[in-house]
Amino acid sequence: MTDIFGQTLNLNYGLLLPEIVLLLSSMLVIGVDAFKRQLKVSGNVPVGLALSGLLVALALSILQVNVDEDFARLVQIDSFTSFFRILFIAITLVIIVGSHEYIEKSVSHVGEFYGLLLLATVGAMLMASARELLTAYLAIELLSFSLYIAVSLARSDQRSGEASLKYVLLGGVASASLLYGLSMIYGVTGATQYHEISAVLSAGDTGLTTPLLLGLVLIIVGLGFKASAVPFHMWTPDAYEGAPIPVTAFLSATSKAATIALLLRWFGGPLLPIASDWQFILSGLAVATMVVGNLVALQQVNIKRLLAYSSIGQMGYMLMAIVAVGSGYASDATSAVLVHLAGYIITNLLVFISVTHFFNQTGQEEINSFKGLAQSNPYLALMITAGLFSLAGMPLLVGFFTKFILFQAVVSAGHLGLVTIAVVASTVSLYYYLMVIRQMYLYEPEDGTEQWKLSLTGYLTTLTLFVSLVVFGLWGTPLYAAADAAASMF
Amino acid sequence: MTENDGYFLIALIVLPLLSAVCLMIIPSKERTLIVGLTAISSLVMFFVSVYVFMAYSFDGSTFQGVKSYPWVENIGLLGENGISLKVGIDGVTASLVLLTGIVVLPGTWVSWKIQHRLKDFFILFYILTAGVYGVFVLLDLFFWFLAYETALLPMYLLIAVWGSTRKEYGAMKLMMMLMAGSIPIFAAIFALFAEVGLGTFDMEVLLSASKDEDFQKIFFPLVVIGCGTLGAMFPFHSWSPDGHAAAPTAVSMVHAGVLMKVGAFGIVRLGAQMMPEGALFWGPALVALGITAALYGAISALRQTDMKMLMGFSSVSHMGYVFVGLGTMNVIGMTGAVLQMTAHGLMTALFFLLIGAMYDQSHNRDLPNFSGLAKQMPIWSVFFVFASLASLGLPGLSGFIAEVHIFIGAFRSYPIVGGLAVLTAAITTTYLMRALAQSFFGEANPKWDSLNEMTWIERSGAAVLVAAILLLGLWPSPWIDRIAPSLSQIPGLMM
Amino acid sequence: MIPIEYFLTLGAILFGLGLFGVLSRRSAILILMAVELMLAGVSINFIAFASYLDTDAFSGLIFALFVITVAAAEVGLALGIVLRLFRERRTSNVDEASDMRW
Amino acid sequence: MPDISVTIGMQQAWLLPAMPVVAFLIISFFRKLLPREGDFLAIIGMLGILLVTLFIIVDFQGFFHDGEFHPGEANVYAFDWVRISADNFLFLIEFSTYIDAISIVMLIAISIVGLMVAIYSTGYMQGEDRYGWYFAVLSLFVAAMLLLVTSGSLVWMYLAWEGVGLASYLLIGHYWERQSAAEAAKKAFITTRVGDVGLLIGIILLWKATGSFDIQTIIAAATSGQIGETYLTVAMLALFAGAVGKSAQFPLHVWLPDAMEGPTPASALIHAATMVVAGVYLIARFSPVYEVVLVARDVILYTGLLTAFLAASMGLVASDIKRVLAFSTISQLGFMFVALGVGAVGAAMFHVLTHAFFKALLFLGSGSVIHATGRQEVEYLGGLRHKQPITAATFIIGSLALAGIPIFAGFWSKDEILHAVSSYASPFVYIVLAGTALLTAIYTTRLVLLTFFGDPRDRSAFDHAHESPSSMTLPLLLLGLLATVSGFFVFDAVGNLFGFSGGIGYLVYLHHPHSFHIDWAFASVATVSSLTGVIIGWVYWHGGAERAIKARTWSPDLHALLVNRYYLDELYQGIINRVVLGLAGIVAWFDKKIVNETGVDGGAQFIGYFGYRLKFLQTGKIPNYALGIAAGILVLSVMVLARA
Amino acid sequence: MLKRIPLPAQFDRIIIGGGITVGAIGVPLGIVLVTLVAFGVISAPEMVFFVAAIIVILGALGCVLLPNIVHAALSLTATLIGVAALYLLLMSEFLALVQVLVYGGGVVLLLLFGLMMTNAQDDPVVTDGSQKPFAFLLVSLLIGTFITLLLSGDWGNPTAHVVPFELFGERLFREFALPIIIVAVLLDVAITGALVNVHTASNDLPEESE
Repeated sequence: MTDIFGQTLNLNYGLLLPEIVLLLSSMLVIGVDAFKRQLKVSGNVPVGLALSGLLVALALSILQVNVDEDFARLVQIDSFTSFFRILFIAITLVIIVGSHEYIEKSVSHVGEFYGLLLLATVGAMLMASARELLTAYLAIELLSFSLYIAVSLARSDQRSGEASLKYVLLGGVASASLLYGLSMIYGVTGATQYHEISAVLSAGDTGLTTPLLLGLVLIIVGLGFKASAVPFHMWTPDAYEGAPIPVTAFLSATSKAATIALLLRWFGGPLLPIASDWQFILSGLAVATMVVGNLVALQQVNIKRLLAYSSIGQMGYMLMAIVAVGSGYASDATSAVLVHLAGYIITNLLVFISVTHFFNQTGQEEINSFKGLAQSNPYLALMITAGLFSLAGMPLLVGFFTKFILFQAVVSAGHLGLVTIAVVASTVSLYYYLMVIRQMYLYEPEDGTEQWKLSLTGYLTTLTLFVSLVVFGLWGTPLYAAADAAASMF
Repeated sequence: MTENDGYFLIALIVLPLLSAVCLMIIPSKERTLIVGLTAISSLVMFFVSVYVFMAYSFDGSTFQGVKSYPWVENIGLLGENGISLKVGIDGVTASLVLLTGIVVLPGTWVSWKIQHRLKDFFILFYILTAGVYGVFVLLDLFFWFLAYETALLPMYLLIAVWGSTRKEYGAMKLMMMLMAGSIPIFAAIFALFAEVGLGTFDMEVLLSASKDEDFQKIFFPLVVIGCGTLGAMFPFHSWSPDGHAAAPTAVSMVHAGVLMKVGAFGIVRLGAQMMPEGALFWGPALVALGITAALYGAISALRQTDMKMLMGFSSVSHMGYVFVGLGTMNVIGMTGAVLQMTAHGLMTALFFLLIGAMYDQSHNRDLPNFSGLAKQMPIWSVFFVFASLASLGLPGLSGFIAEVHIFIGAFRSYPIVGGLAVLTAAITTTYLMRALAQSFFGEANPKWDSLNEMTWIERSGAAVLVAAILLLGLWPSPWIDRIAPSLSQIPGLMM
Repeated sequence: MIPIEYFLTLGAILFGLGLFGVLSRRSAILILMAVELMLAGVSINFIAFASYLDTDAFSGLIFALFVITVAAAEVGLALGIVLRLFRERRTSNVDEASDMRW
Repeated sequence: MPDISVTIGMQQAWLLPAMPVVAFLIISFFRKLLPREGDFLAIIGMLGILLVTLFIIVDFQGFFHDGEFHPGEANVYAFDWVRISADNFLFLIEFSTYIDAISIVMLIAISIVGLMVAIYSTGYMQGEDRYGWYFAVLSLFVAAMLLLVTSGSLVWMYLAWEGVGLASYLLIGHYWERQSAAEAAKKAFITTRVGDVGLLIGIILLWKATGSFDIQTIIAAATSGQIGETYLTVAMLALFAGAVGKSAQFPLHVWLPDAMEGPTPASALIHAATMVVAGVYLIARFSPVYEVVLVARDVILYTGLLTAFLAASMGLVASDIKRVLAFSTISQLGFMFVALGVGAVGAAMFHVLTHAFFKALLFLGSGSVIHATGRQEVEYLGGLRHKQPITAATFIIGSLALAGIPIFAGFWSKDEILHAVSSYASPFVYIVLAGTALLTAIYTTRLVLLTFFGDPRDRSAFDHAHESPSSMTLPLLLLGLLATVSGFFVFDAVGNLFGFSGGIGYLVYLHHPHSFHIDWAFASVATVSSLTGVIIGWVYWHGGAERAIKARTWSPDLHALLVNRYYLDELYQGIINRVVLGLAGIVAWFDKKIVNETGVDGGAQFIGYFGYRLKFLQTGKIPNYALGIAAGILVLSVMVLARA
Repeated sequence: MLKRIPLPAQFDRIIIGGGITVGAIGVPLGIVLVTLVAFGVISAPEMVFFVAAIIVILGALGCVLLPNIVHAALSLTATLIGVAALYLLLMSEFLALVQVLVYGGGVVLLLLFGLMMTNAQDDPVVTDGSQKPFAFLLVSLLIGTFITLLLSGDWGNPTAHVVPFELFGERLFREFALPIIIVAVLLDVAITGALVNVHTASNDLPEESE
């Protein structure tokens, strides 16, 4: 390997350029922000830096789409990684562009906030690309740590600190569980490289089945916590409610997607040989998650909590698909999960950014404060409606297509029962989405509510997301093709 | 029908969607523009529907006007032609397309008097229309189901925003029940795909592919339950009276007139055509459910006082005939079922148009509150009597020709059911005649002197439906010549 | 030589006791300490495996090293949050940080 | 004439219904634009029908040879209405016309009475609201009726069958502003439709057995013994159920008296002359089949007998002039069914023809009375012969025909029925029928006496009364003539005079043509009983009618029973209210409470409640959350332990 | 003499409590262990293990049970030191050192610092229903299950081996370069986190007019 100076280095750092760019720009953002006054720069410089860092990283990631190489046997840059890299960078980009007004207004420590988002993105990207347990673990912690703090950054909101505390303490327990599980895997297989683990496990009986099972349980607990699987989901609604809305969006998008990426890497890779041992656990969790998430959502009055429970339910569907990964449909199920994930993220971001703008205008986040939005801001009402319908899997929107593909994959893998539960849960979910839509369309706005408009960036992001919602809903081929390419390594 | 006529089928989906998009761009203030656009688009849809119906002629091939565009293929689960935008019709759908065209036309006309957010109404209304057309013409299971759900998607808002009486309750109930109904359909579609295992949702392929008999026996009832919910089959009919009572006029028309038929059509397409052996196995159960629904709806209707509730239960009863016809699994009964879909669609659309025309003025639909309405609204009453006669199966009107096929079909295999079905027609007479005698005739109640006659637009709309009812009733062979040969392609179907 | 089971048992016990601490304590700082106990149990596992099983690589040891580091960082981070909570509510009792529920 | 007869004959029978349909369409859509609201169109239509009927009769005559009619295939006009064909399978509903002698009798009755009624109505309905609409519906009725009697396909016959029911419904409810009219229309429609359930079932059963709707095919199949006897009996009884409803036989006769709410000319046409004999026509058409199923024939016989007697007894006490005539109609229809029941199809059809004339005459006469006085309760009439001589004279002619006094038409036909009964069934039937004839004479006499004789009881109505305009009296006179002479048609000599070789009698005797003969023994018995009836009537009701009032006190219970029509209406109403609506109430309750509130809403609430309970797991406290995690770990590890 | 030294009262208790604990539990146990070694029932390393394990478990129990937070913190220190001893038994000196340094030095100090900042004295008493009994039951079952699962595995009879520092270092930096970077970033994040949370108050003040 030669670097730009023509010198040979031990490792090909070029492979990690997107991550490095993001790291550097996060440092830069934090630094510039800290010395804003001294440097006499305007308030827009940090966000500009963050955005340019993201754009550069995005460009670099796109350049590396066709790469299939490893970095020091620790991370693998392949199509799967590229898919998630682009996804994560795009999420962060959209969140920052879509909600920078909110961030300027309602987040303390703006510079740190941007920096943390970038670092969390790096963590998520590494989670998706790791091919070794320690790296994966540290990537998880990088993402989690950034989010612990980001959650606590809502300005003048006591709930923020509480949310952060709940997240960090329970997160500690969960990561201890995960580590315990990893230690078992390591103990049984003697390896931390995925492919070595895979080789040992597929070689047959090690005589250590029970410790391995214990390890599996604890890994599932640890990742289940990150993925908000019931009963490890309890932090989710509180953290979602207390966090600044962009962070909530980030939690529901990047954090979940990274966890799914990791789950796919692990359960579709090293742990695949022992699929029969974890499938039933994951099925149970998936069912509990779908059922509890959607049922409790029925009773929510706060939009963020509602979306939290909704995202718990959504994670249930994806866990279900991971069960299918174990049934000999690794590639098909993976591409289905990925396409659903992408669709879900587009949808969820649309909803969250719309809610962010609503909050900017009104300062409200109760569901009944959406009363009459269809008259005070019909555009936003349409955006939220489209988003919620897409979450419910209604047609013409991307949610329908991705859910269809996802469920079909699971059925094809022979889990019709799971899918039936999922479809029932998804039908229940329609009810609470409709409760929000009802507020917007059926009732008159409160007296004195005037018509208002979004900011330019608000229009830009929501419209972009909306258009992709509809386009991918009707013509999901590009999305599915990308997902399929990413899943080709399974 | 030539292959190029497939473009007309695509137009049937695209036209309403395009209208919806155009409406989105038009500012809400421009009422004239909105009315003009909808007038043109509904007329065009009507004529295209008529053309499609006329152009279809049975030539031995199952589907005609087939156009296929690959959409998603060779990705993941999906193999060759995994998901394709494929259109095509058979005789059954040809007649249902025509029905849709006929019902949407007056549905559009009567909606012009909506004052509250007219534009939004039409956007949703045309999305609904696109969904309904889609279900009939699409030949890819993915898009079929997409269209199916698209037809349900706008229902909640259409009813809850523009409806009346217990609109929120009715809307939510309708939406949730229908979505719950799509659960088993969903499951059946997935299972079908997995069972055939060719990695394609192409319905033509799925139709001809061999399916395990046990598979068919398991999944046919799921299809029946799912589609039956939309078709208001007892005991999943509960949304129908409440939903219809709450819905605005045009939505009731399209919903009772066409959307319920989508449910019954689902049983034909996904059930009988896809899983003939399952259908043969479960036919008796379907007949039993159907006749129960027919009797149950009719008897319940005897005690209803709200006109729309009456029509809701009446629809349950009439759709019961459809299920009886489908369950007979012989060509006459099934032809009768499809005819009954059309007949009931026209007749019930007329009913809802009329009820809407009056309710808009009186804000009252309770039969005992009225008396001698024929005095204040003579033309309206004539139409109403006509609709009632069509509903009770008077020969010469659409209901009879359909019912007689169903009765004959039922008698061939299940004489008792046939007898009960004929008896149901008598009960139908009873409740309709009771309503007429009580509220339309007799001394006029001066309280309603302020009621005006129907507007000319409403009269024209009603006239369109009346003409169609008469045409089908007096000259049914254009329908039968299309429906029966297509149905007789179902393997194992009794002649 | 000491059988590896001894260490594993001790690790499990430590993990369990830590979990017990998390469940039974109400002070945020005590909960943090309990989490440290759990991590200590994990570290014992890792090092035991590394020493006993792994003759070639030392991933377990390195894992343990990073676990210790991360644990330390986590304590720092969490303490900051606890302090903020204390400043906002004059308490470090986690039960009182339950504004958000249901 | 020959030129036209080539072009218009039995093949063109479809013209018969087509002409009035055109009239109906033109009048109903353009009546506001037409002079006199288009009534002339209806009359033109009727005239056209009469003309075509004549052509058809002439054409039909050409097929008489070997002592029998052989119209055969030459007669049938058909096209496919519904056709479903597949290999080895053909489902065909044809539109076809088929004319035989029975049809021709019906055609004569319909065309003549229809024309008379139409002309009469121009006077009777003068100045009413919905004048044009009345004529439109009248045309519709005639069209349907003609289709009914000419159709060769059962489905089209059923279509027409319901069509006449519809027209009847519309005409009964013509004065819908009166609640009673609306109720009567409803009752008529529902009651006849109950019978039609049977008819339709019968049609389908016959189709199932023969695979055809063509009446001739079915008859051929049934008489050749292709169909099992029990099956055929059930099917034919089901057909008869339709006839019971339409022809107002017991127990479905209740609608006909109420149907008098309609305009009187309409009653004359529909509820006396034509529609109500559709049942007779139906059974007559299928008479070869009924020859095979004797059980069904007995049912017809006794139904007819019971109806004839019950209706006559009710006619004795009815106070409304039209209702008396309605009961008389029911009774006379009973006579016809008795004739059919004994297999005397010719007698039945003969009675159909004569009855059509004299009963139409009576109705139109009563219409004239009502038109003049505005009253129709006989208690308030009287002495009208002074004011309305023509009406009175023609009414008396009609009554004499009804009572069965010799020379008048009714005598011949009724005598024929009595004769057939005497030779066929047990004496009981004959005695009851003769007794009924006696009753007929009694109530007919009563009606005439109370209306036209004695002193006027309602002075103002009497003063008001006047003879009707010529548009009304002319039909009366014509029908009076027919009521007098139509009985003679059956004599060969008369037939030959009109150019029918073999006499008109052959027309009504379809399958066993024989010349009409009269058995003077039976005839004298009938004459005596009729005259006795007239005398009894005279004794009781002439003058002040004190005896009649005394008779009332003689047995008040019997009187009440008769006045209340054996309480059958109350019974039916009770059944509808208690049983049917009660059942409906139970079903509606079941739907509301069980299906809807418990099943659907309850299910939704249950799910919601589940969510409500579950949400309280979210206590907001970190240790609780951690407990969740710990419990999760424990459960999962125990699970794997159990599995391992 | 003792009274004159101005120590906080807690220290008395710690020293006295520690003494009693060591005396009451440690001495008899020590005697038992030494006896067992002397009779050859257990080997010397095993004896060391047991001693360390007892310290670890007792410390852990103290950490989770002692009502006084400072006592608990000190128990934690004892546990961590005991764990370090175990590392030595496992022949990984480097990690033992790290353990002592990072935990004994850094973490516990940090925790004590935190305790002081929050003026914490005793663990708050739960008033609305303690879940301790549940927790106890649950955790006992959990530990039981864990140990069952662990011990049902066939671990063979491996031996521990020494890890040379050089090799360790080389591997660490050669094969695990990326984790080191990540951990560096992680620490950075942690610092940032601590900073922002501590600074929240000042930042929340209204912005100065510019």
